[in-house]
Amino acid sequence: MLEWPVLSLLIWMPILGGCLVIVAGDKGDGARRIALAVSVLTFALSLVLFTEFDRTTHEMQFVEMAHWISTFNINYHLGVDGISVPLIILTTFTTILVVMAGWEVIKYRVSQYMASFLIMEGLMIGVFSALDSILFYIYFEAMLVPMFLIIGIWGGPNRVYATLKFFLYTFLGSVFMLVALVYMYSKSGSFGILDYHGLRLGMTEQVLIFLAFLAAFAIKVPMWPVHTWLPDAHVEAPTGGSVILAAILLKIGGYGFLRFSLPITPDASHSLDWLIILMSLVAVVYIGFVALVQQDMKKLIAYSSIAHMGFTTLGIFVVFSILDRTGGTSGAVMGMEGGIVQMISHGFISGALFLCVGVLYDRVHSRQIGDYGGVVNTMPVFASFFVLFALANSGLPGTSGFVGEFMVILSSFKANFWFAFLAATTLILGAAYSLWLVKRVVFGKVANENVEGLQDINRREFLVLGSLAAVVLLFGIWPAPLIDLMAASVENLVHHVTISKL
Amino acid sequence: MEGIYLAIPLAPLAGSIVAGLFGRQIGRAGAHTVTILGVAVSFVLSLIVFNHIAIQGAEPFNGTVYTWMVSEGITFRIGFLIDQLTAVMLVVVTFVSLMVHIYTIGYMSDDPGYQRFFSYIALFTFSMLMLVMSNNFLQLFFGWEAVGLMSYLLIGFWYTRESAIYANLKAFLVNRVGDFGFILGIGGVLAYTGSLDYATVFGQAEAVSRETISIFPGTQWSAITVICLLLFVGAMGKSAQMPLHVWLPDSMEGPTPISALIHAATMVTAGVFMVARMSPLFEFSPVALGVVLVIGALTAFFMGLVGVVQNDIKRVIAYSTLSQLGYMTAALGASAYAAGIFHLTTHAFFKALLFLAAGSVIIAMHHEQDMRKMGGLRKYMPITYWTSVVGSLALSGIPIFAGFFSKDTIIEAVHLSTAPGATLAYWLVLISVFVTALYTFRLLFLVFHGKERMDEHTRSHLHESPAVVTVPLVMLAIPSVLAGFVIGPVIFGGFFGDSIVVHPDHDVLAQLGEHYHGVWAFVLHGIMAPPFWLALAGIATAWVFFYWRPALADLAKSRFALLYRILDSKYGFDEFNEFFFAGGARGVGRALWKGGDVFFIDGLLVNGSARAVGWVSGRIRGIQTGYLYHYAFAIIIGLIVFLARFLFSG
Amino acid sequence: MSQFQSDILLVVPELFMLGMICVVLVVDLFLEASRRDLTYWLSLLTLAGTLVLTLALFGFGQGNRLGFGGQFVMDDMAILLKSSIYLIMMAVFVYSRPYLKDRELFRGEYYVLGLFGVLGMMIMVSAHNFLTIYLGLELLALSQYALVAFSRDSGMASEAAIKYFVLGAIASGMLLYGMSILYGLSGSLDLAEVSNYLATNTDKNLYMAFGLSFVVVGVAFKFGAVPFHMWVPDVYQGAPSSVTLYIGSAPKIAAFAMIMRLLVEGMGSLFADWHQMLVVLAALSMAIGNVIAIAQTNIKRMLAYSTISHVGFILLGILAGTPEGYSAAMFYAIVYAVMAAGAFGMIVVLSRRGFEPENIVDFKGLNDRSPWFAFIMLLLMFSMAGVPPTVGFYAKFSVIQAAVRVDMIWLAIYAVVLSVIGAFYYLRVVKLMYFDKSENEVGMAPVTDAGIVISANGLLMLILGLFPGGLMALCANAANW
Amino acid sequence: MSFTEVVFFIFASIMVLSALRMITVRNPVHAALFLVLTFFSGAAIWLLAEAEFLAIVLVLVYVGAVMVLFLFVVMMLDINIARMREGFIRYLPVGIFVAIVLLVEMVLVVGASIFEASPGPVPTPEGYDNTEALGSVLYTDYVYPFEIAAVILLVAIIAAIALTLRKRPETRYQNPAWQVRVKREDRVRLVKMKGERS
Amino acid sequence: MIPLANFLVLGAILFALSVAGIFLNRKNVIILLMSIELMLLAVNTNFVAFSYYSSDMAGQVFVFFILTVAAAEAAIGLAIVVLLFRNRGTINVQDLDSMKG
Repeated sequence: MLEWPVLSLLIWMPILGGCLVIVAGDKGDGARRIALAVSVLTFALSLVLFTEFDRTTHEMQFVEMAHWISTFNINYHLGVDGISVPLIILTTFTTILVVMAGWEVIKYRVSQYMASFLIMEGLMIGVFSALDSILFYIYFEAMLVPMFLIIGIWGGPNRVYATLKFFLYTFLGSVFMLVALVYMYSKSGSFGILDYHGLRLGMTEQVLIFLAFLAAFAIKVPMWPVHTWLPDAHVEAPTGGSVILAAILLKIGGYGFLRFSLPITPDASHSLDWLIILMSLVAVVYIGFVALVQQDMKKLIAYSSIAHMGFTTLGIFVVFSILDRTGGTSGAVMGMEGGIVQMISHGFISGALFLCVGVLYDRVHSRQIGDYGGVVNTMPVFASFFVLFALANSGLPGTSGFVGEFMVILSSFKANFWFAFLAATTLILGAAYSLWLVKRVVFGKVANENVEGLQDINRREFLVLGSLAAVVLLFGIWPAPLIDLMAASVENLVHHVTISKL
Repeated sequence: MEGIYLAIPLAPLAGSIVAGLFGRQIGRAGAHTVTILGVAVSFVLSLIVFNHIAIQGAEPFNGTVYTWMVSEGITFRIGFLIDQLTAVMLVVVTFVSLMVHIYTIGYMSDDPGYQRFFSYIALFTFSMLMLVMSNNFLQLFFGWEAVGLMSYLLIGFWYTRESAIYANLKAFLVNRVGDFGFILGIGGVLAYTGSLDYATVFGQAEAVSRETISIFPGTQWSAITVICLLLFVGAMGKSAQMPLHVWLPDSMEGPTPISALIHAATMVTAGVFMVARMSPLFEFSPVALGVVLVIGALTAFFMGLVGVVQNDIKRVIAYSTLSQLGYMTAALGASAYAAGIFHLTTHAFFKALLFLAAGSVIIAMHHEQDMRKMGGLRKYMPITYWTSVVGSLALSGIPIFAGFFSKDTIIEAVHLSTAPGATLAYWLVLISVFVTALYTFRLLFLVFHGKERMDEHTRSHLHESPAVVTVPLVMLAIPSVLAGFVIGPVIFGGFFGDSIVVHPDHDVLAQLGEHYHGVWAFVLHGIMAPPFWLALAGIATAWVFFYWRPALADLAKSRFALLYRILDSKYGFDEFNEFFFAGGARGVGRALWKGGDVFFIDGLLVNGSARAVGWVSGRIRGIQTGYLYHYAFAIIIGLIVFLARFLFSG
Repeated sequence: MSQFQSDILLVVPELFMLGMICVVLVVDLFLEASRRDLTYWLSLLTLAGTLVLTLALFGFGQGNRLGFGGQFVMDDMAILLKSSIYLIMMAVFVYSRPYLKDRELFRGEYYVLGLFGVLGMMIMVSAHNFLTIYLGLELLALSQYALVAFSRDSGMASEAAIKYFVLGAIASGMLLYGMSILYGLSGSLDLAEVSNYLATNTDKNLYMAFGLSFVVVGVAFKFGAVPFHMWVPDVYQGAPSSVTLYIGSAPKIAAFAMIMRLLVEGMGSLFADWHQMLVVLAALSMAIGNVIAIAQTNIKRMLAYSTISHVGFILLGILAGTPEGYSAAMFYAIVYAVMAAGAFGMIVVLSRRGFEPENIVDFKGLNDRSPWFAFIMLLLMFSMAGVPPTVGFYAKFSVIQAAVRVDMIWLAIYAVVLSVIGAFYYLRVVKLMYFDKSENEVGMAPVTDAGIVISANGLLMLILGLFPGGLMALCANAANW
Repeated sequence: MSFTEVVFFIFASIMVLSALRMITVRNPVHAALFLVLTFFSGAAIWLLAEAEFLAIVLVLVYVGAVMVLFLFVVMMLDINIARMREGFIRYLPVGIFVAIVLLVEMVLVVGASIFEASPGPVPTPEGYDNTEALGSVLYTDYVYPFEIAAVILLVAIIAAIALTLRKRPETRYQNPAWQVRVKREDRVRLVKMKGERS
Repeated sequence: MIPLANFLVLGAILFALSVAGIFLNRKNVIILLMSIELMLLAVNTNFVAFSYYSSDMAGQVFVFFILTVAAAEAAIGLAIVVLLFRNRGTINVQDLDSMKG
């Protein structure tokens, strides 16, 4: 264990780096270079978490604690466990890609763009490492600000509607959570998340708190039916924004369920798990169908994100059905791990797909599927990546997309045949919309002179997509490191939720 | 031996990676050299393994390569199970693959995607090997999907052809429907046994057979039946059983070597292999076996019929493949796993042969595939012709040819089977013999005999294919003739050992084996049995209709117009799927999107509430009239309300 | 030291202020227009001096010191609120100078009346007697009436002034009527004695509550709570922006002090009664303020409605009726005053001769023209919306916390939902600044000193957002009932 | 009914009626005069309550100063009286209704017996002087408010001047700043001229 | 002697009248100002009465200050009226609606 405050560094280095980038200004490459340097440094530092992490315990590690607002007993309390470490590394990794992806494309106010992403990065790491609920909430909300600007400033034609919708939707959900946190503070006198885990609550209280958390996290995930902000936000956001949104922001919802809903309100989660599972399964099936008919590539990927995140929530909440059905928790850990793996993997894959769309968009300035066709003829290398990521998106074994889905389906079979049945429809639907997209965009004859004039990806783009491809394949072929990282924490969580708080 | 086992799949993989990533650097010759080398190494090693396991009778190998992941104490491994079944498959796969590799040099010589193609087929070989060598369900599924992926990529190899990229999408999706069932089956396996390793799972099969599962409230179904049926759905997808067969004919859009390798010899048999591999499970579920049997028999018959009316040379063979897969499946359903695998093997040889021969014809015809524009090719392409004859005879089940032994065993086994639906199945597979012979020889007569119907330009360029094409034909023709003679040890000699488990109650092959007195006796018995005569009848019919009196064919076509239409439209599966599933899915998607998302959630709830707030805002700002007395009035009313509160509460 | 001397000692800041006002008044009389900056500097000096005196003479944590027979009180709350008022008023003066100069309003009277207003606020904050409360209130109010009408050639300003005046006078009348009833029953004007009376004569509480109702109307008016808010939008819009800046910021702190003194210190025993009234006021204020603000196009008017909604939040803290709630409300009031000073200040400092960003659309493309000030405005807007990590969040957080603590969860939920609705119009400002392109490319940047101060003001939103503990602790200590 | 009560009711009636007229008459001058009458009656009632000084002050300050100021402004501004009452009748019912509701609510409370329970007026001792009593507390106990009141008056002066003082070109006014800073050179011009030769 | 309630009821009536006056008067701002003066008179009457009945000087002192403030208020109010008239040419309350909504 290291002596210096790794987590604080991880949070504040990019934020301060972002300020530095602003100072560097828009002239020349200064802003870009600093941003890249900062993001690479942060990523390197985050690897420390991976290497130094003690996989045998579920206790929080790299803990930092300082008094912050004594009036309310709010502390600057940081720490990570096996659930948050992968998400933090995902964050730092993705940020590098986003910085690189925006290198040439962003011409308007580059410094602000880069700074927004770096600040986002710091805040997101903060979300994943906060152990004080108010600290968490602050990071959680503060993220909205840079994202709001990213979509609004560098977004597409309908960006204002999209970004306002994004902001207000999320804001609306999160305020309920705030009330719940405050309520628990009034019960426990603490804002510590770990203190809440042990806080005894009555059933009505739990249900209300659970619903409050649900409002916050379901919107973030997003779960059906509060998902409609996502397609709009994705479509309008610049490529980097979409990537961050899909790769990390959505994960915060899942993370919230794991960190808050389940351990704080286990009994309410137990009695209301049908709701989550219903919403998840509807997301998988309903959204799968909706994704099928999208004409806009980003919208299609956005809808597929919703469907995939349905797996995450299903995996996380299937534990109680297993408990009810079999009387034990065997299989629950797998579901939850599957949910987390799905989050990580979806981060890579959807990020990669958005980057792919970005590559096309930068050249043709259209996201409509109908404006493409036969891209493989002019961009063979790009086409290979695109096909790979589309296949990963449809959960092909050997890619990371498979692992989470596989684990969740296996686990949900234990809970209920129909859960597994409906979840498994994604095999068909996911393949249908992913590959139909590929068929229409990548394959076929060269559709028009725009496609005719396409240049294949340059070295920078190759590096970005290539590194993602490597990761996607690596975790598909060998997910063990990822799962080992989280196993102890997830097992503890499953154990925790089976103990009633009543 | 472990090193050899590992080398078998990795050799083609290495070839594939080199050819795929560095294709431009190593050039065409480099690409085919490296991949063929890889597959050849693999083939040689497979022979060694076959010798080691099957002939010398070494203990099956069951070992781990690496741990994929550990979750909740359940270890998911990548590992190999090398037993007799695997050994057979290894040889079949690597042999056919090697032949196809060699053949491809000639077939694809003008194609710009040469290196890519070699990379793909080598990668396919790797995937298929991983599938057959797997010792657990996870890796099985990996291979399963990987071969599906390669099939997808190869069908769509000519990606600018609209029909090709339609076909590959269709193939992948239909396969996914199968995988849907398959993964659920795997889920069931894990749920009931707590493991995905074959050894553990099969060990608990009996225990699982006593469990029940409640899928619909109030019903209790045998868990193992459910699992087996789900797994079989996967097999139906991959092995193209009705109604999931629709992708296979379309997959002929891919280059012909692919049709031979993937869509005849290897990948499509994965389902058969898988069911055989799962025999310890299926044996506990008579219901599942019955379903398998009937589905197989139905496929064998109905798909064969369609083959009779096809005019595209590759499609005829494709429907033939469907029909033969039906046979194999029926064998599985009859618990004659060994017979199924046996037919799988012989079929791999002669069907690959037929496809490659067809490919040879197609090359000669300048990529014309319509048989109505062929005829009389015999004299231009003798090697192709004669190898085709061998293939056709084998396919029709004429004694001493490989197909005869395997098919006859299946028919007999089905005859003996006591599984539900066995009688129906028997009649279906029996009549299918006639159908098989009919379409096979129809093809032969139309292509190689009769009038030369091609245009002058084509005719002038007709010539026999080069050696890289003909050598594989000959190489494949040899086992097509001879492979049947191993029937004794393979079917009745306990060749498969413990790799296939058959419940004594329905061990039809053992019953057959009681009457087995050597190969020639079997042949003799075959000549006197109905299948042989049916086959002859089929050949004769083909001769009459398509050689002797071609006009009769047209007459029959008009006389049985309805039947012809049904067959010509392949029972309408495609139209139905296109309309109901594809169109239905799009319709549902559009309805949910426009109605659910855009109208209801976004329009009504989200924007609706925003609009409502805006509307309310616009309305109540009217309170602020700007008039001082109204402002004062508000104050007064406020005061009055406050006061009234006290009066009423006091 | 005699009683009188010690009494005098307590009001030294007030006396200093008054003396300095006279100095400013007289000096200004003899200044030429071109050298009027001296008045400005003297005014700042006055405020700074008062601040120093206040802090130097009175330290936190020394308890309540009453003077003049209980008419004056110096306690932690007084010190804290007064200091905030001085600081905010200094910022107000700094922001206003260029604006006033451009509009030929740069006259000594602005500063003199402004300082009189500050004196009024000081008196209100320290008042401990109905009489002193009333007089402080009137001193502030009269200064404000005059300031609103200060732009003598503006019809809007005089209309706003007359509305403000008439309604203010009515509210004062009601306040007085209430006080008369309270006085009649309790026989005293002193808050401590009234409180005492209430505690011992609970049978009279109903009648006291009758007087209380009038008092609540009076204070609610000063605060601008619905339905006594009608003056707010019109006055904010009509008054010259520099005056809006004045009215919209520090006086809220004084109004808060007044409400605390009257309701909590004086009539704490009637909690059940004013609690109910404040619930109604708070609920209506949050709803009406937030909802109508959405429809506004004039930014001053929009901010006026936003003020109303913020008042609802402050009331939410007060009506919790716990020290926590009071300290939360105090924190909110101070933070709000700072935010409002920044927001209105931004309108003022970005004005030029002949141009005033009066409509929201005038902020279009500010990020292109002046990214730094767009950022400052962004901080202010997000702070008003209550988005972390700006301090506005902690303000909302603490009042909600207080409400939840007393089991008013539904009101808390109601409040947060309305704050989401409210976030919309703040975001719209950000949207215009950042997402839209401006029609004219003229740069928008304030002069140096105002620019520096407003930057500090905006950054304070962030700094207090990162380290809110100190101010919160001060408020918690000050709210010691 | 004692004499004082009779007097009270007489003045109270005058007061209420004149107040009523004040809010209903058409002419603002008349309204102002009715208000004056109200104030007078009020002063009389205050006398009954032994607030002699305040009664006098009311008359002096209000009638003598404030109302004169009102009248001055009313007359200064040229107001079209004919239009002044338009719409009055239309709002009358609402106005009456509101006023009556308010009145009922207030009277129900203030008319309650609880207010009678107060000790009641104590007879004043010999030589008691209301003015003196008021004066003595004003400059001692209430010196702080008293000073504030002074400041308020100062504010009123400044405000009134600041708002209404206009520099008309034709008006002659003094500029104190200029007056103070005037130098000898500004006023005195030394002219050198040849001496008269005598 | 006169019951205290009489004074208070008188005050209440005056108060209600002033309120009615404010509401009914829609033409002349000056009459609004007069109504306010009437309201203050009502308040003052209350204070005087209370002061008298409780023999407490504070009430009268309060009245004294109210009178002072009212005078100051009247001065400022009338100044504003004058200003208004100068700027708008009217003191008609119904015309003062340039800001609304």
